[in-house]
Amino acid sequence: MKQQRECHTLGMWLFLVTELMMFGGLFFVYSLYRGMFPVAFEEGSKHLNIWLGTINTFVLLFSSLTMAMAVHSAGSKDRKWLVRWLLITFVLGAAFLGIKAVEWGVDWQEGLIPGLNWHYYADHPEQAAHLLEANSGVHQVLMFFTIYFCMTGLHAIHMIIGLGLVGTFAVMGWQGKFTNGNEQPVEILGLYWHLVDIIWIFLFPLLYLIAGLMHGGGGH
Amino acid sequence: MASKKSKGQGAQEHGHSHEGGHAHSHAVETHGRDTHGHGHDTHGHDDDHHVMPIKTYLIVFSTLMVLLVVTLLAAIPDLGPWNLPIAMAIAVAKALVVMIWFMHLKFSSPLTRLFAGAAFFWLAILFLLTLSDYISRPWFDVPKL
Amino acid sequence: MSAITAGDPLIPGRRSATGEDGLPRENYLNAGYDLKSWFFTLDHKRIAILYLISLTVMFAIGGFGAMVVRLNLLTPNGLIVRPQTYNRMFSMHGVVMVFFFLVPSIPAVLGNFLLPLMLGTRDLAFPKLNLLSWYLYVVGALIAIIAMIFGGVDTGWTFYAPLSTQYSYDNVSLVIAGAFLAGFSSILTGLNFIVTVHKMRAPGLTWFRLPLFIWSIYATSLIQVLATPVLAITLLALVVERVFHVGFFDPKLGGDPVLMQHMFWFYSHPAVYIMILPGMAVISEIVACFSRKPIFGYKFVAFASLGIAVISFLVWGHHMFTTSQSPFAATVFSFLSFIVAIPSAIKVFNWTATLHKGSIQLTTPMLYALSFIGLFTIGGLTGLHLASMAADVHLQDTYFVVAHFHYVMVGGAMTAFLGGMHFWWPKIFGRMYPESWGKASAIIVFVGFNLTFFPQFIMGIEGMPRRYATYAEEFQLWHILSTAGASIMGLGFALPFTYLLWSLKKGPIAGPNPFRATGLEWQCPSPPPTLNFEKIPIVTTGPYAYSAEGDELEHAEEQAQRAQLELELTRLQIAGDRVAEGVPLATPGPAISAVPEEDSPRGV
Amino acid sequence: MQTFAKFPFLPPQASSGAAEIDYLLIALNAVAIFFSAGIFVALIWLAVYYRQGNKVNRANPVLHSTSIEVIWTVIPLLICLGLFAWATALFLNQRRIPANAMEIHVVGKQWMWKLQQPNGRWEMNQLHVPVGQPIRLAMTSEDVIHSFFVPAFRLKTDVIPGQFTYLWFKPTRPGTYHLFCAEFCGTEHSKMRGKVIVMERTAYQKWLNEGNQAEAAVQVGAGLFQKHGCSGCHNPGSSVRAPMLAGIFGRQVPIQIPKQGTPLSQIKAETITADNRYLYDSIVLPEKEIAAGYRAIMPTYRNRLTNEEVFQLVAYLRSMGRADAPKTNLRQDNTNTLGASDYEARVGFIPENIKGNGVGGGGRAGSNVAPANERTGP
Ligand code: HEA
Ligand code: HEA
Ligand code: HEC
Ligand code: CUA
Ligand SMILES: [Cu+2]
Repeated sequence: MKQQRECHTLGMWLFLVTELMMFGGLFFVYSLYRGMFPVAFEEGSKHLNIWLGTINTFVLLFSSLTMAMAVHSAGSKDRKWLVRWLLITFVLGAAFLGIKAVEWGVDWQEGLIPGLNWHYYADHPEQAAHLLEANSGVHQVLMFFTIYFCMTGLHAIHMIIGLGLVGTFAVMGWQGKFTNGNEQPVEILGLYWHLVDIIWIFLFPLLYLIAGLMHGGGGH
Repeated sequence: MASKKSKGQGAQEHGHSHEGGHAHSHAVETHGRDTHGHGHDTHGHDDDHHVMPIKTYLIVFSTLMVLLVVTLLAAIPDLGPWNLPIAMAIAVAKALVVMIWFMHLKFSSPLTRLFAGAAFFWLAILFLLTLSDYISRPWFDVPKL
Repeated sequence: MSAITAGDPLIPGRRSATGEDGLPRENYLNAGYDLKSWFFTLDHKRIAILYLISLTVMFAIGGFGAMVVRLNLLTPNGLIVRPQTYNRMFSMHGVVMVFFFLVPSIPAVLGNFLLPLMLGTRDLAFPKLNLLSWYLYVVGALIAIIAMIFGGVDTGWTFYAPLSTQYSYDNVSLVIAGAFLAGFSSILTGLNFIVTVHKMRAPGLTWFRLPLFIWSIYATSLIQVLATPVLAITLLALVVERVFHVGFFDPKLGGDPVLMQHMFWFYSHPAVYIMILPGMAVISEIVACFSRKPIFGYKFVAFASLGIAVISFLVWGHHMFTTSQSPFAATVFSFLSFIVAIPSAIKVFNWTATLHKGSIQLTTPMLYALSFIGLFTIGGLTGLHLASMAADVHLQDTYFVVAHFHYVMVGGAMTAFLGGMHFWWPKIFGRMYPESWGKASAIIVFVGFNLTFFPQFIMGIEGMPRRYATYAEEFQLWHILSTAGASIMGLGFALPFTYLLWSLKKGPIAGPNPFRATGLEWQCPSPPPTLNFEKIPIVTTGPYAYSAEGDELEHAEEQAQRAQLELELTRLQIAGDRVAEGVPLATPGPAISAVPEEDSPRGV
Repeated sequence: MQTFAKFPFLPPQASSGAAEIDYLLIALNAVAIFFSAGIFVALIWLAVYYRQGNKVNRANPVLHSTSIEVIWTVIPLLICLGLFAWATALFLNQRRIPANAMEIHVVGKQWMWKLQQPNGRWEMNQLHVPVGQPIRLAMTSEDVIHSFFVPAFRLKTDVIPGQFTYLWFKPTRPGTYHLFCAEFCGTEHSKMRGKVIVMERTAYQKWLNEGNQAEAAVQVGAGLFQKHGCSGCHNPGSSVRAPMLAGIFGRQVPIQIPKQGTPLSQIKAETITADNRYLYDSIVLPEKEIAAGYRAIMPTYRNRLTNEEVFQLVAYLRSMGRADAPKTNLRQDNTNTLGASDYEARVGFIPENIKGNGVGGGGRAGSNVAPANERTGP
């Protein structure tokens, strides 16, 4: 029913609005403290792996394309391709999370995880000395990493939910539930997926590229 | 209400005769969907959602890829205070591309766009008013100890 | 809405046959009795009832906290509890009353029940989401209750860091989790309402034919959707900081605790309008009905709601005048706080003007409505004291603030909730509440309320800080008065609780429209059938087709008729005949007409 | 500045700003009473006069009127603007701190106020001030947010950890007034009360110097610094490696918190503000926080000094280097950079980029750490 379709689309957009406001709060915290502690943020950013970040950006953008294609296939009642595109999206999403997990694993080993495992600067006093030199306390790098993990963590939670949905939709799509004229759920899932993508689009330069491509890079 | 964007599948007008001055009363509400109310068979072109050819998607994706490369390139030179605005401008461009084409904002009702815009507007409120505090704190600095 | 006939007039109440109990044979209440039919219902009306019950429980818990607080303050050194317990009590009181009672109250109960009825539709846009939001609410409430039983929380409802994140030993994280869930419940309700108002209006129901109730609820929903996510993220950040001992607000990391206040009030100031706007929604309907007049300046009132909703986002810094917020930002926020008073003033004046040349019936809902207007005015105007920076420096965090917000929240929103519950009680349950008890309780609440909270203005100005378990002796007199008032008010609240329950079984049958009101919701039987309307109505006129003059004539006629009847009755009695039952009054014609649903264009 | 205009329920006026605030409060009350009374009277009168059944003229009711709406929009708006302008002017005016204000330090701590007079005399939950003397309070908190509230001065400012807030007033009337903590700060928030005692100048001077205070605390402290051997380690020429203490107060200092069983060299450093509490603890509990890079060789003075003496020492430490130590932005001050030896002392080796800088940065190790936070403003 048309009215219902419109309701669902509008409802989903409203939901996305709430998501944006929620992430927006974090983005604000980020902006504020980056403005206050530029040196520390640059320093923190140097510990992120730009190349993994770039690959992940690519993966996620690509998954947006495949998701859009899935929506397209649902619209043209192409069951096979719908399922294929959804599966590809799923794989890409999983790849993103996998890469993210690798990054976090490295952070863990290096002791860059605030609250749980934070000893990088204790292990590397020369780094700490550099920070002191630059008038930036180690604790302000800690702040950067706290923000980093909150943002990427919340984003990852959204990815995980999205993955679950994409998987479910692939199965349901296989059963033909979206190619009988009822393609709207796929569209709505698409909206969600794209939003998660958009958030990453902002996270990437904000977190990884603070120190620039040349200074940051392969780990630290 | 049938004004702006309605794709004009004339059939939709039935019933609207009751609504007299309606069109003038609220601009917010002029979303022009086509209004085939009857069920499933019309979905191929319902809601304008699937008129986009695959080629468009590919073009959109290529644009995103180009922008990604630009993002990286822009991060190479040290542009001082300009690195951040440039990076953000590119990110906004990417986000807009995704929203307009992948998320079909281009074909959505003005109402949907309004809400999408509202989110950014309200975020701007959060940012601007809170920053107005932090930015202006030094203006009033009392001598430190 | 006056009847313009197009097709068969739908005469509700007569359609569905009446059962032995006098209520419609088929209504949403008797649609099923097993638990499943309640706990898995998708009917907006049943969900409203679920909310009503859970909210009442929460109100009683919050009220218990208030009672402990008031009793303890009878003596300067604390009468009954230790300071720590006192702190937990007022924190529990604030958290429960705000997050679990007043924010959901009117939208979740009356809004849920009435929105589809007023829009002439069968349900909300997302019935399942609606049920989900109730479950979120209940789970949140349970978590909060458990947390409060096992240890409580001692941060105040504002959860300021770093007290809440590093120094409190209580169950802060759990309570925050509860508030977080309640927040999501609130978001879902708002989202649902917005979509419903946009897409599900009956044919012909244009924006300016909407009752002001809808306008106000719509404005509320906008705030819920736009502000609550920021609360969610703030609460998450607090929990992260508390659990992992690193976070955004920790001064040891260079963080700024004041940032937490910014983020908290970005939600919580708009939230105070989440609480008052639905109250205003209710008042508009009641005042119109019992003055038998359309609301004066409909459009101004409607846009005032939206104006309040938008401006409410721009004033949060007025809670932070005494922090390290910069004087520049404080000036901006102060200015905007004065501006946000204007739409409220417009509303107050328009309601008052509506009474002019009305035909006023001082029924229970009307008494509540009038006390709302008066008390909200006092509360709002004392808000101006607080919006003035220089004065707020003295008044901030004193009992003046406590009095201010109870005047707007209890004298305003809570009173409106009670008024609304009485007004729509016959619609919801099909039976009348006892009118004289109702009036008595309205008056008791009014008197008790003023006695409780007016002394608090005075102590506040004298400098009595809030959240004090013990205090300097000179304030004792005011505290005693306040506690005395609170017990009267407690009685005033317990009364409706009792007689409304009583009326569920014993109240006289109300009929579809006991108050001869004109809203669409009065066109269906009381209680309404599960699907609300047999035929989706077509709306052709505005919401308040009242006429005080005509009503007076009718009223005079009725009086005459009644006199005539009485005369006849006496005559009959004299004749020794059996006396018949009183003759029911004629119900006025319906305002709607029906067309087959298939043809009805929807979603404007 | 006494005035006769006093709202009955206002607390005593005891500061130069109080009267002005009272005028504002009275005006606000007048507006509130005027409109509330107006609305109440209107409601009651209308409800009675137009009650159902009362035979009065109800013909041609006005249902909307833009001109009326404009009137009752504009009048409140003007009132609001007027009140706003007044209150804001007053507020901003009162934020301007006179140059001759005498500074008193306030530390809020769960659940007590610690206040220190300019001469170093400490008080708990009591503040003595001379009448007529502008006073500037520099306030910070050791734990949670508190709020310094003196109703008789009509003043209140939050006391926030990690930053300083300021409050100034000029007491105008001798007497004893309430001091409240107005921001909820935990269990004993309501016990975090004190007194502000406004005294005549002579009485204040007498009070200030009474008891052991014959000599100002700073002088005494300086003597103690010599007498108890502090200077032996902490003076520049000393052979013991101990931090230089000039200008330490209020700075960010890197410290290590010893953990049992862990060598000091493996404990990460963190930075805290060298506030009164820190200085106090450094003397009484030196093993609690170790200045990063140093050995924990400083003896404790717990039982060797009285509390009073420790405060006097702290007063002296606070006064040390006041004149020569840079007070403002340390970051632009290159002379204050760490010297190579300081680095070596701190972290065990000399970093590449400063090799050859010579020995010793002259300044106290760590003195270049940014004050408070590295706030550059967004
Ligand atoms: C329902 C809730 C509600 C509502 C509607 C309001 C309404 C207003 N509030 Fe209130 N407020 C709270 C709930 C509410 N508040 C709570 C809970 C707190 C404390 C939170 C805490 O710290 O725990 C608080 C605290 C609070 C403060 C901070 C105090 C402090 O901590 O220092 C301020 C400061 O500006 C303020 C201002 C206002 C203003 C200007 C309005 C305005 O919107 C009022 C507008 C209404 C009118 C003005 C009356 C009608 C007008 C007329 C009859 C016409 C005449 C008008 C004029 C002449 C202008 N409020
Ligand atoms: C909706 C909001 C709401 C409501 C309705 C109330 C209602 C009341 N409040 Fe509350 N109050 C707040 C919101 C509210 N309050 C908030 C937000 C705070 C700030 C908290 C903080 O500082 O963090 C506060 C703080 C607060 C304080 C200040 C505490 C302090 O600072 O130290 C006081 C003191 O008097 C007080 C008193 C009261 C009283 C006497 C009532 C009375 O109106 C209550 C009357 C109700 C009852 C007595 C229960 C009714 C009984 C029944 C319905 C019977 C049925 C039940 C059974 C049979 C089980 N409140
Ligand atoms: C045996 C030598 C010695 C003596 C005597 C001594 N100190 Fe220290 N002091 C140290 C050393 C070494 C440190 C650094 C390690 C530490 O923090 O414990 C230190 C640290 C301090 C600090 C902290 C400085 C910082 O940078 O954080 C203060 C303050 C201080 N001393 C004051 C005093 C005072 C006051 C006295 C006299 C009452 C005194 N000291 C006596 C050796 C000494
Ligand atoms: Cu300190 Cu309250
Ligand atoms: Cu507010």
